[in-house]
Amino acid sequence: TMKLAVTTSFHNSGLSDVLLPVILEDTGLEVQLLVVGTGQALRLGEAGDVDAILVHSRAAEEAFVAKGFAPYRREIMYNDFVFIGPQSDAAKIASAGDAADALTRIAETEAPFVSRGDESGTHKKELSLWSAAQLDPAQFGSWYKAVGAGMGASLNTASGLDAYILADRASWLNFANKGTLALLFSGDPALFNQYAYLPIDPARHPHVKAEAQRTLEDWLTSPKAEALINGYRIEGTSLFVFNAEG
Amino acid sequence: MNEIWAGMLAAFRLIVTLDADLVEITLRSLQVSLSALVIACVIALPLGTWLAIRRFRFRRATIATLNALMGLPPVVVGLIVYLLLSRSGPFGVLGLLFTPTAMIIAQVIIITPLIASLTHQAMRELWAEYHDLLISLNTTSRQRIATLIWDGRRALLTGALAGFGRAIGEVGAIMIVGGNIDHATRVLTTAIALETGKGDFALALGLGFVLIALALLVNFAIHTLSRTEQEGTW
Amino acid sequence: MNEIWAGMLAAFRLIVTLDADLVEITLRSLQVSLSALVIACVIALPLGTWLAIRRFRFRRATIATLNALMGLPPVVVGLIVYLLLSRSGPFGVLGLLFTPTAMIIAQVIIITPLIASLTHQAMRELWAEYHDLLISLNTTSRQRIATLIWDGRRALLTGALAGFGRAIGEVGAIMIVGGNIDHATRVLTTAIALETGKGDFALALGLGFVLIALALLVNFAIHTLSRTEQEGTW
Amino acid sequence: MVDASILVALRDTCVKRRGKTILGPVNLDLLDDGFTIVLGPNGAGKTTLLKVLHGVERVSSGTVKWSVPDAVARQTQAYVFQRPVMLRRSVRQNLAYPLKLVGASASDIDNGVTFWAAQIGLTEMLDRPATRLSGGEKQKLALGRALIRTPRVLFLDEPCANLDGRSTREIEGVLQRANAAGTRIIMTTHNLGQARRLASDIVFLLNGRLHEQGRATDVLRAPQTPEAKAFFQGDIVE
Amino acid sequence: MVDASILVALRDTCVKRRGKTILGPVNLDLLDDGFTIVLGPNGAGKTTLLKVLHGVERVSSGTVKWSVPDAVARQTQAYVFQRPVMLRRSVRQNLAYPLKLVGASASDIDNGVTFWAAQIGLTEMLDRPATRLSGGEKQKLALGRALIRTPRVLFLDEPCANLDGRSTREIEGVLQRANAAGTRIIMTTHNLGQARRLASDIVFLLNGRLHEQGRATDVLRAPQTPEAKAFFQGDIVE
Ligand SMILES: Nc1ncnc2c1ncn2[C@@H]1O[C@H](COP(=O)(O)OP(=O)(O)OP(=O)(O)O)[C@@H](O)[C@H]1O
Ligand SMILES: Nc1ncnc2c1ncn2[C@@H]1O[C@H](COP(=O)(O)OP(=O)(O)OP(=O)(O)O)[C@@H](O)[C@H]1O
Ligand SMILES: [Mg+2]
Ligand SMILES: [Mg+2]
Repeated sequence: TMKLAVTTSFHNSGLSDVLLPVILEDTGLEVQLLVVGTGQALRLGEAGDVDAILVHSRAAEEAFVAKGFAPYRREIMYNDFVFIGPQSDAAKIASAGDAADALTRIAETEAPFVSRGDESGTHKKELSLWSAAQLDPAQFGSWYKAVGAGMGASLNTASGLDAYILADRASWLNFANKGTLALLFSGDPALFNQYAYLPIDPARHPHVKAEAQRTLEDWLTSPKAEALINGYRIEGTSLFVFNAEG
Repeated sequence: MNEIWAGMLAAFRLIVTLDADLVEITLRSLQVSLSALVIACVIALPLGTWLAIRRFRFRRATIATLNALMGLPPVVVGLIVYLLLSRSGPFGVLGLLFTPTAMIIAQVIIITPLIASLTHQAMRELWAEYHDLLISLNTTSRQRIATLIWDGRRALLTGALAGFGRAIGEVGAIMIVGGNIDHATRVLTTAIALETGKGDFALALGLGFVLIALALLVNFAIHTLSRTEQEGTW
Repeated sequence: MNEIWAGMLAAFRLIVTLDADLVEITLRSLQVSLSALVIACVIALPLGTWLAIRRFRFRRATIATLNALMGLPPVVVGLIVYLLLSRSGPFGVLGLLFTPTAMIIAQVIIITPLIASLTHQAMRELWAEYHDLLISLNTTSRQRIATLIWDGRRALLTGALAGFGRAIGEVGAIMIVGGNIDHATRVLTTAIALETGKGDFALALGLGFVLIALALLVNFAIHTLSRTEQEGTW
Repeated sequence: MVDASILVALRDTCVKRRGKTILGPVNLDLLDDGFTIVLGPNGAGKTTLLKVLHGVERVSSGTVKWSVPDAVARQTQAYVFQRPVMLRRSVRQNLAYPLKLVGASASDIDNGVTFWAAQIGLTEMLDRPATRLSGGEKQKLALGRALIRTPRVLFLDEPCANLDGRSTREIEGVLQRANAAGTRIIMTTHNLGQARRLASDIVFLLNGRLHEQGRATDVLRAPQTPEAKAFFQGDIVE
Repeated sequence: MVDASILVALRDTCVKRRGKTILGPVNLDLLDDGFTIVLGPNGAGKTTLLKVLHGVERVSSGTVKWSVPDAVARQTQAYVFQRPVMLRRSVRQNLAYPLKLVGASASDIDNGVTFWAAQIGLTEMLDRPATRLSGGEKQKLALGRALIRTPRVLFLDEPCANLDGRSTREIEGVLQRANAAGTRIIMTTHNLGQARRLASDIVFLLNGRLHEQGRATDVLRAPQTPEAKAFFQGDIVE
C-alpha cells in the first residue's frame, strides 16, 4: 500500500474511483487517498506522511521540488476550469470573449461571486485570472465572497447564494447540488488545469515507499492509464486529457 | 513539533498586535456561541428539569433519545439547516443562509440536547431531595422547575459550560450554514480549518490557541462571578 | 426539503441492503468511538472524582481549566496530534498517523475533559452526602473514589454518554489525523463530510440518519442494561 | 360515605413497594377536629400513613377521601417530614418560600417571617444557609415553614426528635395554640409522654395495620390489645 | 501534657465558621474509659464537639491530642451521625462496607453482617435498599455499621432520636455491653432519662462553651451552675 495526497477537486471528479481499482488489479498496489487542500497536501509531503502527491498548482509544485522534497514533478493530465453561475446570468458571461472578459463583466455588475479563498490550485488560478483582467479582489465589495473552503463546499455555498464561481469541470459535473446553477463559460486556454505527480524524495524520508512510488508513476503514465483517463466521461462529456510524456 | 512553538508565537503575535481580522472573527465567534448558548439554555434548562420531575409513559425512551441526540453529528445538522434555509427550502424567503443567524440556529440544535441531558441528570438528584417538600407545598410545575433551576444553578453551570465549549469549538455545521465567508461569517474555528487546508499549520494553531484562551477566559470569568455569589448559599 | 426525504430513503436503502461499505464504516465508527470512550472514562472518572473530593490550592483554577478544555476545538486537537504523530514529529517512528489508533488518540483528548468535568460535577453532590461517613471510616483516597464512582454510576452514565455522543459525531480532528482513507480510516462522519463536499446531500443525510440511529441504538441498549440493574439499588 | 364531621376516610388503603405491603389494608376515619397522635414501633408504617393522607405517597389500592375536593384539601395542608428537607437557601428564604409560592405581598412575607422566626427561636439565624443548621434547628425551621401558611391540617412526623427539653415544650405550646385556633394536627412521636400531653385521640399502628384507635385517654389508660399494652409499657411488641 | 489515663485532650480548641465561633475555646480531657454523655440545648455545639474529636470537622485554632498517634486513633474510631448517612446500596452492603474497606475475608464479612443485623433487628431487611428504610431503621443500620469493626472509641450523635421505646432499650443494652467490653463511648442525647441510665460522666455544653463536666451522678444530681440546673429540670436556659 502507499499513501497519495490529492486535492479535493481531483477526488470530487470521481476519476479516482475508476483508476484505483484498476491499479490494484494491474499492479497489486493499494493506493490510499488523502483528500486535502493543496497547501495541506504539500505539507503532508514535506513531513513525509505520504509517499506521493497529485496536485495542480504549478508554482507551488516547482517550489516544492526546488526545496528538495520531491526529486521532480511529472505531468500526468489536465482538465479545465469553467465558470459556473446562475442560469439567469445577470453578468452575461455566457457571451464573454475570454476568461478575463467574463470576470470583468462580473465585477461590473457586482453579481455575487464565490471565491475558494483557500490558496488552493483553483484559487490561485482564479487570482491569476483576476490579475489578467487587471482587477484586484482586495478592492471588491461584499459581492465577492471568499469562503475559504474546499471545492465542494464552495460550490454548495455558490448554489445557496446563486453566485458565480470558478470550478474545475470535473468537480462541477460530479456535483449533485446544482440548484439553479449552470455552466456558463469555458474553453479559454487560460483555463487549462495541469495535474502533476510528485513522488516524495526517499533520500529525505527513508521510510517512503520508493518502489510503490515508481509502480504508481509507471502505471499513471502507461497507455492503459491514458485510455482510462481520456475515456472517463460524465454525462457524455470527457473531462481529462492525458498528457504524460512517455 | 516546531510548528507548535510557531503556533504559540503566532498566537502571541496576533494577540499583541490586536490583529484587526482576529478581533473581528473572535468577536463573531463569541457572539454566535454565546447567543446559541443563551437560546439553548432557555429551552434546555426548563425542558431537562421538566423531564426530571415528570413521570410519563415514554419518559425513559425520551431521555434515552435526548442522550442519543447529544451525538447529533454537526455536519448532518448543518446539512439539514442548510436545506431548510436554502433559497429553495421552506424558509428560503427569510434569506438567513450564510448569516450568523443561521450559524446560531445550527448551534442551538447541536447543544440543546447536550444541555438538556445534563440538566436532567443534575436535577434528578435535587428533585429526589426536594420531591416531598415541593409536592407537599402544592407547587405548580412551573414553580417546581423554577425552584430546582435556581437552587441547582451551580450544577447547571457545568452543563451550560459544556454546551458553550461544544458551540465555540464546533466547525462542521457552521461551515455549511455559515459558509466561512470572509468578513461575514468567518469565525475562529472555520478560520482554523481554512488555514489547516492551506497548510499554514502555525497560523491555524495560533488561532486555535487564541480560541482556547478565549474559552479559558470565559470559564474563569464565570467561575469568578459565580463564586462571590455562592459563598452565601451552598 | 426533498433532499431530507431522499436522505431518509437513502438511509433506509443502505440499511436494508446491508451495504458492505456502510457496514464497514459503521463498525469502524463504533470501534473508534467506543475505544476512545473506554480510555477516556478510565482517565476521566477517577480524575473528576478526585477533583471532587480533594481540596488543594489551585482547585478552582483546575476545575475552571477543565471546564474550558471542554471547548477544545477538534481541529486544533487534530492538528496537534497530527504534528506529534507525523513522520517528522516526535512519535513519527510509531507510524500511527492515518490509522484508527491516531483517531482514537485525538478523540480521547477531546472527550476526556468533557467527561471529567461532568464527573466532577456529579460527584460533588454525592461527596457532600458521603463526606462525613467516608472520612469517619478512615477510607483511603482510592477507596473514596471507588465508592463514589460505584454509587454514582447512574449520574456518571450521562457524562459518559455525552462523551460518546461527542466522539461519534466528531469530524474535524479525525479527518486530519485519520485522513478519511477509504477502507482504512473512513468513518461515518468523514464519509458524510465527503458526500457533502460532492453535493450528494441525499447520501450524506442518509449516512447521517444511520449515525443518529446508531447513537439511538447505543443509548437504548445502555439504558436497558442499566435499568435491570438499577431497580435493586437507587 | 363521608359524613359531615369526618375530615378524611381511608378505605382498604394499601401501599405496596417492591411486592411487599408496607401499609394496610387500613380503614380509618379521622374527625374534623382534634389532635391525633400516631403511635407504633419503628417500621410500623406511621410515616407511610401520614404521607398517604397528605398525598405525597402513592396508594397501591383503596381510597383516601377528604371531605373537601382533593385540590382544596391539598392547598390547606402542611407537612413536617421526619428528615426535614432544607432548601439550599438561607433560613429566611426557607421560611418565606411557602408564602412566595402563593404570591403573598412583600410586607406580608416580611411579617410572617419575623413572627415565625421568633416563634421557633431562629431569629438570630435568619441569614445563615439552612443546610448548615444543627439537627434541632433544622427541625424547628421545618416546623415554622409548615405553620407559616396557617394550614387547616398539619402533619408532623416526629417533629421533636432532635429537640432539647425546652424547645420541645415551646413547640408543644405552639402546636397546642395552633390546634386551639383550628388547625387539625396529625402527628407521630416515639415520646409517650408527649403523646399523653398532646393527644386528643390515638392511632396505633403495627406491621402496617391499624391496631387500635380511640380517644387518647381511653387508649393510653386502657389499651384493648395486648400488643398496644406492651408497647405503652415500652415492652417487646411482636 | 497527656498523661497515661487520658484518652484525648482538647486545648483552647475553637471552631469558627463564617466568622462566628460555633465551638470553644474548649479545654477538655476525656479519660481512657467510661461512657461520656454530652448534653446541651439545640445549637450548643454538641455535634461540632464530637466531630472535632473524631477529626471530621476542621479546628480553627487550638489542638486535639489523642494518647495514640492520630493515624492509629482514627483507625479505631467509629461515628454514628445525627442524620445517618446511607450508602446507596442494600442494607447488607451498608453493613459490610466497613469490613470490606479493611479487606476482611468474605466469611468474616458474612458472619459480621449476620451477627450485627440480628443485634439491630434488621435481619429481614438485609436486601432492601438502605435509602428506603424508615427513619428508625436507618438509625439502627448506622449503629450496626459503626459497631461492626468493634471500634475502640465510638461517637454517637443522638442515636435513639427516632427509635421506639423497645428499640431504644435494646440499643442501650448493645451499647452497655460494648462499653463493658472496652469500647469508649461518647454520645449526645436530648433524653435525660437515657443520660441517667447510661452515663458514667457528663459534659454539658452551652453556646459552644464547656459549662460543666464531671461524674454523671454528681453532675446530674447536683449541677454546679444555675444554667445546668435549669437545663436538667427542662427549664429555660439562656
Ligand atoms: N420505598 C420503599 N420500599 C421498600 N420498603 C419501604 C419503602 N418505604 C418504606 N418501606 C418500609 O416500610 C416500612 C414502614 O416504613 P415507615 O417509614 O412508614 O415506618 P415508620 O413507622 O415511620 O418507622 P419509623 O418510626 O422508624 O420512622 C419500613 O419497614 C420500611 O423499611
Ligand atoms: N458550617 C456552619 N456554618 C455556620 N454555622 C454552623 C455551621 N455548622 C454549625 N453551625 C452552627 O453552630 C451551632 C452548633 O451546631 P451543632 O450542630 O454543633 O449543634 P448541636 O449542639 O449538635 O445542636 P442539635 O442538638 O440541634 O443537634 C449551631 O447554631 C449551628 O447553626
Ligand atoms: Mg417514620
Ligand atoms: Mg447535633
